[in-house]
Amino acid sequence: MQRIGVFVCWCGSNIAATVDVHAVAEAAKLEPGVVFSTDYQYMCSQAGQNMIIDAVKEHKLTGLVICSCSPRMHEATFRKTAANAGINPYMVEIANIREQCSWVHKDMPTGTEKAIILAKAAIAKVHLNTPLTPGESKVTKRALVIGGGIAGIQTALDIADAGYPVDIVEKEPTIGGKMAQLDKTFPTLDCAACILTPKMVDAAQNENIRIISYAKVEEVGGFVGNFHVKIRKKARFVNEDVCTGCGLCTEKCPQKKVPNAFNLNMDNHRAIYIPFAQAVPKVAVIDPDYCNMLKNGKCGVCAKVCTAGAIDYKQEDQIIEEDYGAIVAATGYNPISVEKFDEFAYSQSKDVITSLEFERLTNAAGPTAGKLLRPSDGEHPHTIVFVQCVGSRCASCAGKGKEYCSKICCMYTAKHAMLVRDKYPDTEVYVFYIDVRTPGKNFDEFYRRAVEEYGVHYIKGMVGKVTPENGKLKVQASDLLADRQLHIDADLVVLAAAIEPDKSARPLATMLTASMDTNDFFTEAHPKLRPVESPTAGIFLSGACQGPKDIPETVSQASAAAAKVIGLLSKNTLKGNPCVAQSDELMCNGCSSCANVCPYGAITYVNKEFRMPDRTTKVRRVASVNPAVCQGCGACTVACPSGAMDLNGFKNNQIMAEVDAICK
Amino acid sequence: MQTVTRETLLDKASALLASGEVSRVLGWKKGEFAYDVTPAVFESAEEMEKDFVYDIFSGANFSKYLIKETAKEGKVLVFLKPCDSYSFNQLLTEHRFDREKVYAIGIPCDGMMDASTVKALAPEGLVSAERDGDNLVIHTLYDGDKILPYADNLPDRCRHCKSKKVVAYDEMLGENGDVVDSHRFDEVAELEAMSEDARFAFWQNELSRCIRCNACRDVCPACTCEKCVFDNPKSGVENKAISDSYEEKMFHIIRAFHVAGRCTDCGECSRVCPQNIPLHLLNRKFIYDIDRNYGDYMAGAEEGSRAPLVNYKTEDPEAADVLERGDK
Amino acid sequence: MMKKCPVSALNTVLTALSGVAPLYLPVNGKGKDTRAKYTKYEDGMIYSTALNTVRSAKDFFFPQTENLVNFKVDGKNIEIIDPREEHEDFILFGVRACDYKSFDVLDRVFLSEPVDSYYASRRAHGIVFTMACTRPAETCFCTTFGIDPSEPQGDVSCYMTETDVYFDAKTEKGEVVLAKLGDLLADCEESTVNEQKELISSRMKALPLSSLSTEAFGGDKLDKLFDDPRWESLSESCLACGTCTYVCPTCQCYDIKDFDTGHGVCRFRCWDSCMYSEFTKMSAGQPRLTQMQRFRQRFMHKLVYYPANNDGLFSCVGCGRCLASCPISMNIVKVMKTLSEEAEDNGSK
Amino acid sequence: MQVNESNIVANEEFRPKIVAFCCNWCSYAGADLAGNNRLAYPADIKIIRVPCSCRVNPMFILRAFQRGADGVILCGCHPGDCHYTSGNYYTRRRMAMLFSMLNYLGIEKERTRVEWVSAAEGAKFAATMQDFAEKVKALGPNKRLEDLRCKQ
Amino acid sequence: MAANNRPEALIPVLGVATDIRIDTPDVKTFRVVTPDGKKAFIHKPGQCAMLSIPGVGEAMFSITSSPTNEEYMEFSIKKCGCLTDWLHAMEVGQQITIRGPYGNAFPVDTAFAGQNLLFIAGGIGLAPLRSVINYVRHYRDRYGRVDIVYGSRSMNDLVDYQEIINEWCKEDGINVHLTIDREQEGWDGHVGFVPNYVTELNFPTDCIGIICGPPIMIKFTLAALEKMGFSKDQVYTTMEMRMKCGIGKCGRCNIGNKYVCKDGPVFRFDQLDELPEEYD
Repeated sequence: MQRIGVFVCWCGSNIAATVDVHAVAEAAKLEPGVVFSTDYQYMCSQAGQNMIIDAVKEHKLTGLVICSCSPRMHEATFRKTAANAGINPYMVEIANIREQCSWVHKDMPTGTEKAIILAKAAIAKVHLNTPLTPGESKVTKRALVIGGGIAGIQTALDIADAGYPVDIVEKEPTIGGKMAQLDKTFPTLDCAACILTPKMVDAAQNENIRIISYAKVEEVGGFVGNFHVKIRKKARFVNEDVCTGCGLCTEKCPQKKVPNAFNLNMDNHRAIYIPFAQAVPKVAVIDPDYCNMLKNGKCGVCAKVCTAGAIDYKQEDQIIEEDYGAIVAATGYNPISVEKFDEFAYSQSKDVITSLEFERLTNAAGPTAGKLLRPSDGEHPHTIVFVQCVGSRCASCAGKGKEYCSKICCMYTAKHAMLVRDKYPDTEVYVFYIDVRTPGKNFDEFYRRAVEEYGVHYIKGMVGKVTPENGKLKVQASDLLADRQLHIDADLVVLAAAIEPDKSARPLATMLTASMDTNDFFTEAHPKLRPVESPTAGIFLSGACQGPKDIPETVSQASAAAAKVIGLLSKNTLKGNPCVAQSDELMCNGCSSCANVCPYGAITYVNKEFRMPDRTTKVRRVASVNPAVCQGCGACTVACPSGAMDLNGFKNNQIMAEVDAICK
Repeated sequence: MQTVTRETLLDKASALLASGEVSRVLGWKKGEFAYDVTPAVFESAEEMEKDFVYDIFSGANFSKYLIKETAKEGKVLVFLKPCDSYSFNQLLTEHRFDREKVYAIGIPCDGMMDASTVKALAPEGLVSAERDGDNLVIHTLYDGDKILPYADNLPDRCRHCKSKKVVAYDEMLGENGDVVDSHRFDEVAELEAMSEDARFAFWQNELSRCIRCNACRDVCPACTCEKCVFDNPKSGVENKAISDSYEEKMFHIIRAFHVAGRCTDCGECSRVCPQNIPLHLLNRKFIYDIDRNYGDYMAGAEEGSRAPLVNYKTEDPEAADVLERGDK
Repeated sequence: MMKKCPVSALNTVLTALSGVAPLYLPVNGKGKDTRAKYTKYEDGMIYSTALNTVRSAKDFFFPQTENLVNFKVDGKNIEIIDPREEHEDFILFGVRACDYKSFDVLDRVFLSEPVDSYYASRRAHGIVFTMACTRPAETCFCTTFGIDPSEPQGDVSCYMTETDVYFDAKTEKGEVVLAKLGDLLADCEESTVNEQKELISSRMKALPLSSLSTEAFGGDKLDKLFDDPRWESLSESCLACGTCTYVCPTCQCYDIKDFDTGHGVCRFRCWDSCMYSEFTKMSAGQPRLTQMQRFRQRFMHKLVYYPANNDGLFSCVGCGRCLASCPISMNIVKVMKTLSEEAEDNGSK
Repeated sequence: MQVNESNIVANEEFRPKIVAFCCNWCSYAGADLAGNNRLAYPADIKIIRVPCSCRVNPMFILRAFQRGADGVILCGCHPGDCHYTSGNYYTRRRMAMLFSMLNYLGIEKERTRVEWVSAAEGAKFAATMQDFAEKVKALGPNKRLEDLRCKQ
Repeated sequence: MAANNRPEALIPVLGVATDIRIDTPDVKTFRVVTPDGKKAFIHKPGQCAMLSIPGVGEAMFSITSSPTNEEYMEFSIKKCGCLTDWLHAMEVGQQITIRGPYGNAFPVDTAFAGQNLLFIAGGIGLAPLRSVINYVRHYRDRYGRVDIVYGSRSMNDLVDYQEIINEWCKEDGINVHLTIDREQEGWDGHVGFVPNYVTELNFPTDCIGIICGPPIMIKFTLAALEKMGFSKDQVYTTMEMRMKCGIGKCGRCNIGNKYVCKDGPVFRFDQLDELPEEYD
């Protein structure tokens, strides 16, 4: 039998205005096992906590019930208080009489009546609470960053700088990600490559960082502090350690018709190639779909020209297995496919391009060496129409677009428009927009400059249709402010395509058992308070995989994620959540139902010898839960028909006691 | 017609016993009357010769006995009718016994009688009953003989047989059959078509007769817990006798829920119920719901298959949609 | 004086009886299960001549669950609430000779000191009309235990022929009730049922179990029977369910449990079965570990222990219910027959 | 076995007892959000926090009815959003099966419900509770799955 | 009309714990009286009572106080399950329910009269014997020599240690022999298991043996006594067997034709031999 103390918080007037806190404390006194009950203005204040500690000592309390705000708010606080008072932190139950009572019920009698019932339920539960001690597990002091864009690079650098080894897994042959494809960055208009490539080199040279490029994560096992990951490093048919990146092979290869993905297929490279000049690692890679040698065994030119002897046609995929303490997802984004938007004629005309394609067209390393030329005829465009929100904020275009705002388009379009007007003042630039969103340091100033200094035509309204006609693009649009239809003969139409999470994110999330929202963005543990952590312990989020972001935001989140990782890796051991499943071996019959539903693979089976009452022994297959792996969802407890499986902290009898108390 | 006779089984068993291949035989033992056949373990050909029977009353499902029998030394011979073989597989799926210690002989079946069915046909002074071709012949003390078509008077579980196919065996005697459709969900559908009130009245009448003898649970090949929640004072739902109408519903709902997706629809629960409660209609409701909502699934059809309630698809229907369908 | 009424007037008599006190009688079930069950009489119900009801008549005196005492707990204080109320008179009609004999078996347990007041109150208020068994079943073996189904006891014994129903008051209680029926019943000679009695006796002799004997059993047979090796094979297929116990008119084991209603505690008793593995479990162990031991306990109790304490009276009345309902068809007849055989291998163990 | 026959005042308004099981990560947070936004719903709803909707055993639901609940609602994360990745998918199957069975036994289907409420859906939480409470209230007291002993 | 005028053994009366003494780490002794401060009923040495906390359970316990104590009853209870956990958590003033007395008693006024008595107890097994011992002490002149052998796992596990030391040991004509299973600091008494100690002490057979303790201890002690020449008909024990009704009806404690709660719990070993072997 517990000796229970009940503490009713007023929360100033938040609770006390609609709940008669004194009446709640008095009612609690009548419950069996309650030996002390009181109310106080702010239970969570230092004075309130001291009051609890004093009461524990004075009344030899063994269990505490705090009637206050949501346990999501202060459960941890009061558990610490309990520990300070010398009782097990898990002997505390919170009755949520604020969010779920005083704030949602208007009159005092109703609120008080409900608060009393909630208090009784918590009392009933705490009667059955047992002291719980978290298990401990070791932490592997190595981190894995999945994705080698600016987010992944920044996270890796920060972790490495703190002295922990970190691996970057990048699916492309080089790190750099989307930022490497950009020309200039807003709002400063500095060159993307100039600020990114030094970081790429830093990463390559940092002795704590290992870059595993051209690779993907295949399997993730384990749990926070103890992940075990299998990485498949695809064969690039070039020995990475030997290749000097001289690039000779990429000039001699006879197969020239390989679409250049880095330039969004707007030009070609050879079957052996280096994605771009500043690639890291600067190592050639053979595209097996195009290489004659690999396809039909005839050629071998690259091997002949390679003085380093780095070419290896027999190279196979390599499986790397490694243990990690923490994993950072930095899988980034992609523009959505705009082909489905028939009205913009993207598939019909080469001169309708996406903004990212526009970046490559204006980039000095791009297919046109930085000259803005129409993809169709290589002519200089004189009229350019930018269409904003293609697929963004698009509630009605289900299946094609996204409901959310892609956040970065307003700013990069302003940048594009400004750059065009700057370089080619003879060009007329129209921007069609729903709204122009420019919150951010120096963002609105930047936009105003585009309009005011560079004379970009910003027109509020949507483009209804783009029709290719006689080498021109007939743009039909509406000007909402002037309330008129516009017809523009454009040479180039640039679509600000919505961005979406990379396709690799969903399967990765499944492997990581990290949750995702319906748009496939990773869900953060808390949208405000834990924005860089996934709800799954040990999994962190960096960059646009969590939601649309520009570069400064990405970098700050990347560093934030790194800080979290460093915090985790700095611990030698981790205390687990003691509210985990537990199997009663005497009752378990080994049917495997529980293991079938466990999302973490926390349940294994052992053959155990039991001494029977008649002094014989019997070997039985029984379930055993790894408390470090179990996350405490409780799926197994319901799958188990005999009730052998129970969940600490939420035991069957505890929940039933709550039910009883509520229904009384 | 029973193509496999007592003699066929006897010869087979005697040979296996003699060769030492098996050390025991799970079989049916003759009783005082025609209908009170008891499951028994035979250890010699002589014992079998004396007491082994195989006739229209050899209906008991032996699969569950294998848990106990395989714990002993040596191999045990078991005869599996089609429906028994599903239970057999399901028990294997749940690691309940060691397959290596069983020699399973599949036998075809075209429906078995049971005591309560025959007694319902001849409530007063039943002497014996046997099969004669397509007929069931019942001899009585006071009312002479009754001759009835065999197939039409089978107990419900056999009239609505799910399968004539033995799905697990080491050796098949006679010809194996196929999975059959005998409208086993018709009764469930009929109930579903009734109004909520009518259904409530129906089940109230049925379940209120329950005496909580636990025969349904104890015979059920899916109920193999070390300790049933209803026997466990710590479970919070322990109850021994029905003190309130709530408890009879709770017991039967939870019993059916615990075997949902694992029940092979062998019908033993209804057969053994001394109060003739149609318990199979509860189990079948779950099977029917599972089939309609999550795709056809027959527990025990395949060893090692994953039961529907420990499985999911992301596109599963919502509870509300399932309910709509069940309440046409 | 024996009385009678035509079969066609039976319902009028039953209606009149139900006016004297609530009347319970066997009525065939509606729906799928048409077997007879004791049902509270309402006008128009038809008395079932079926030999045995599914559940025995013991339920009326020893119901499956029964509230013993209630408590209210308030802090350190407990209030004890006695829920007992004096029962009303009630009439049981159509009780067979075997079931009537079972009351004797139960009486010796519940009415011995200290008297079980719950049982006693019901017993005092129950008026039993027995019915002679014109068509005994193949599972009947009451004669084995000295019961004569042609001479059923009770407050009133009844006989039924194709044309008439006869009533013979055996006790004062019975006479009082019959008197209340007034001229619904006509007087007749006791000898008019003689033919019926003879018919019953001859039919009993022709039953398949008529030769079953209790010779091998009784209070003095403990040592011989307890260690018999054949218990092992008799019990091996027992499912450990409670069917036999619960349909048995003489089984009287019970459990006492507390039920917390949320605002008080009901202490109730409910039937229990010695076949259940939990029956004798205690914190320090389990005296009867195996199903064989529990199975043996049930039959030893009926055939040895009970007679030892009750002047040789067996705790079985041969009603045959367990023969009909055991899921695996193991029953007291098979046990008695097997153990009565002089087994050749008996000495080997 | 009734303990106490209390006098039920005939014209007193029926106030249903409703148990809401809410998963810690989504629905309980959704309920908190409803509170933060001061979105009122009937006080008849009492919430029990569980780590995941898949922790809810059918026995808890029957227990609630036994002990006097007139309705039971179970709230969890939207399918696909389970904190434990798959818990609510199991919940969905289990509860679909259980509620279908209850209805098969004639228990009014409006007494049970599964609803997916995310941490962001405070308004949905309040609206759902409002609606559920009204439906249950319209049904009147739970008679079909009650335990008379537990009625005061 | 209420039937409350009929007596009913199954309906308990109220008891109040007026004193709770901690004997050993897992044994407490509870002093129980009715709310008006009287003894709940009269009992004989060796009889039991059903104690209960409504909603938790009901169980049979030996009455450890002597019938000669006319103020209250005492129960020494070892913590070993749900109800006993509750009893141990109880505070003074808590009400419980009590019914009884149940079972037969030690034949203190018949078979024991005028005899030398040898009490042998192990652990909590002293509880039922304490009632007899104190009865015998009260009527000291009706009995001959009294020997008490009492052993436990350790010094701390000796129940009623204060009473043994302060009263029993000081009384003339009562020889107390204490032993503990293993050596322990602060213990200068005998060390060893009870059956061995009994053998060492080598009692003459001119007395009646009364044994109570764990089943294994009873078994070996009886063997030791038999070796010393005791016959089974001069040795008694008291049995533990799960009892429910206490009045020989519910069938739970039935062994052979005996009901432990009614025909026992006190048995002579020759009587036990007549019962089927279903106890330890």
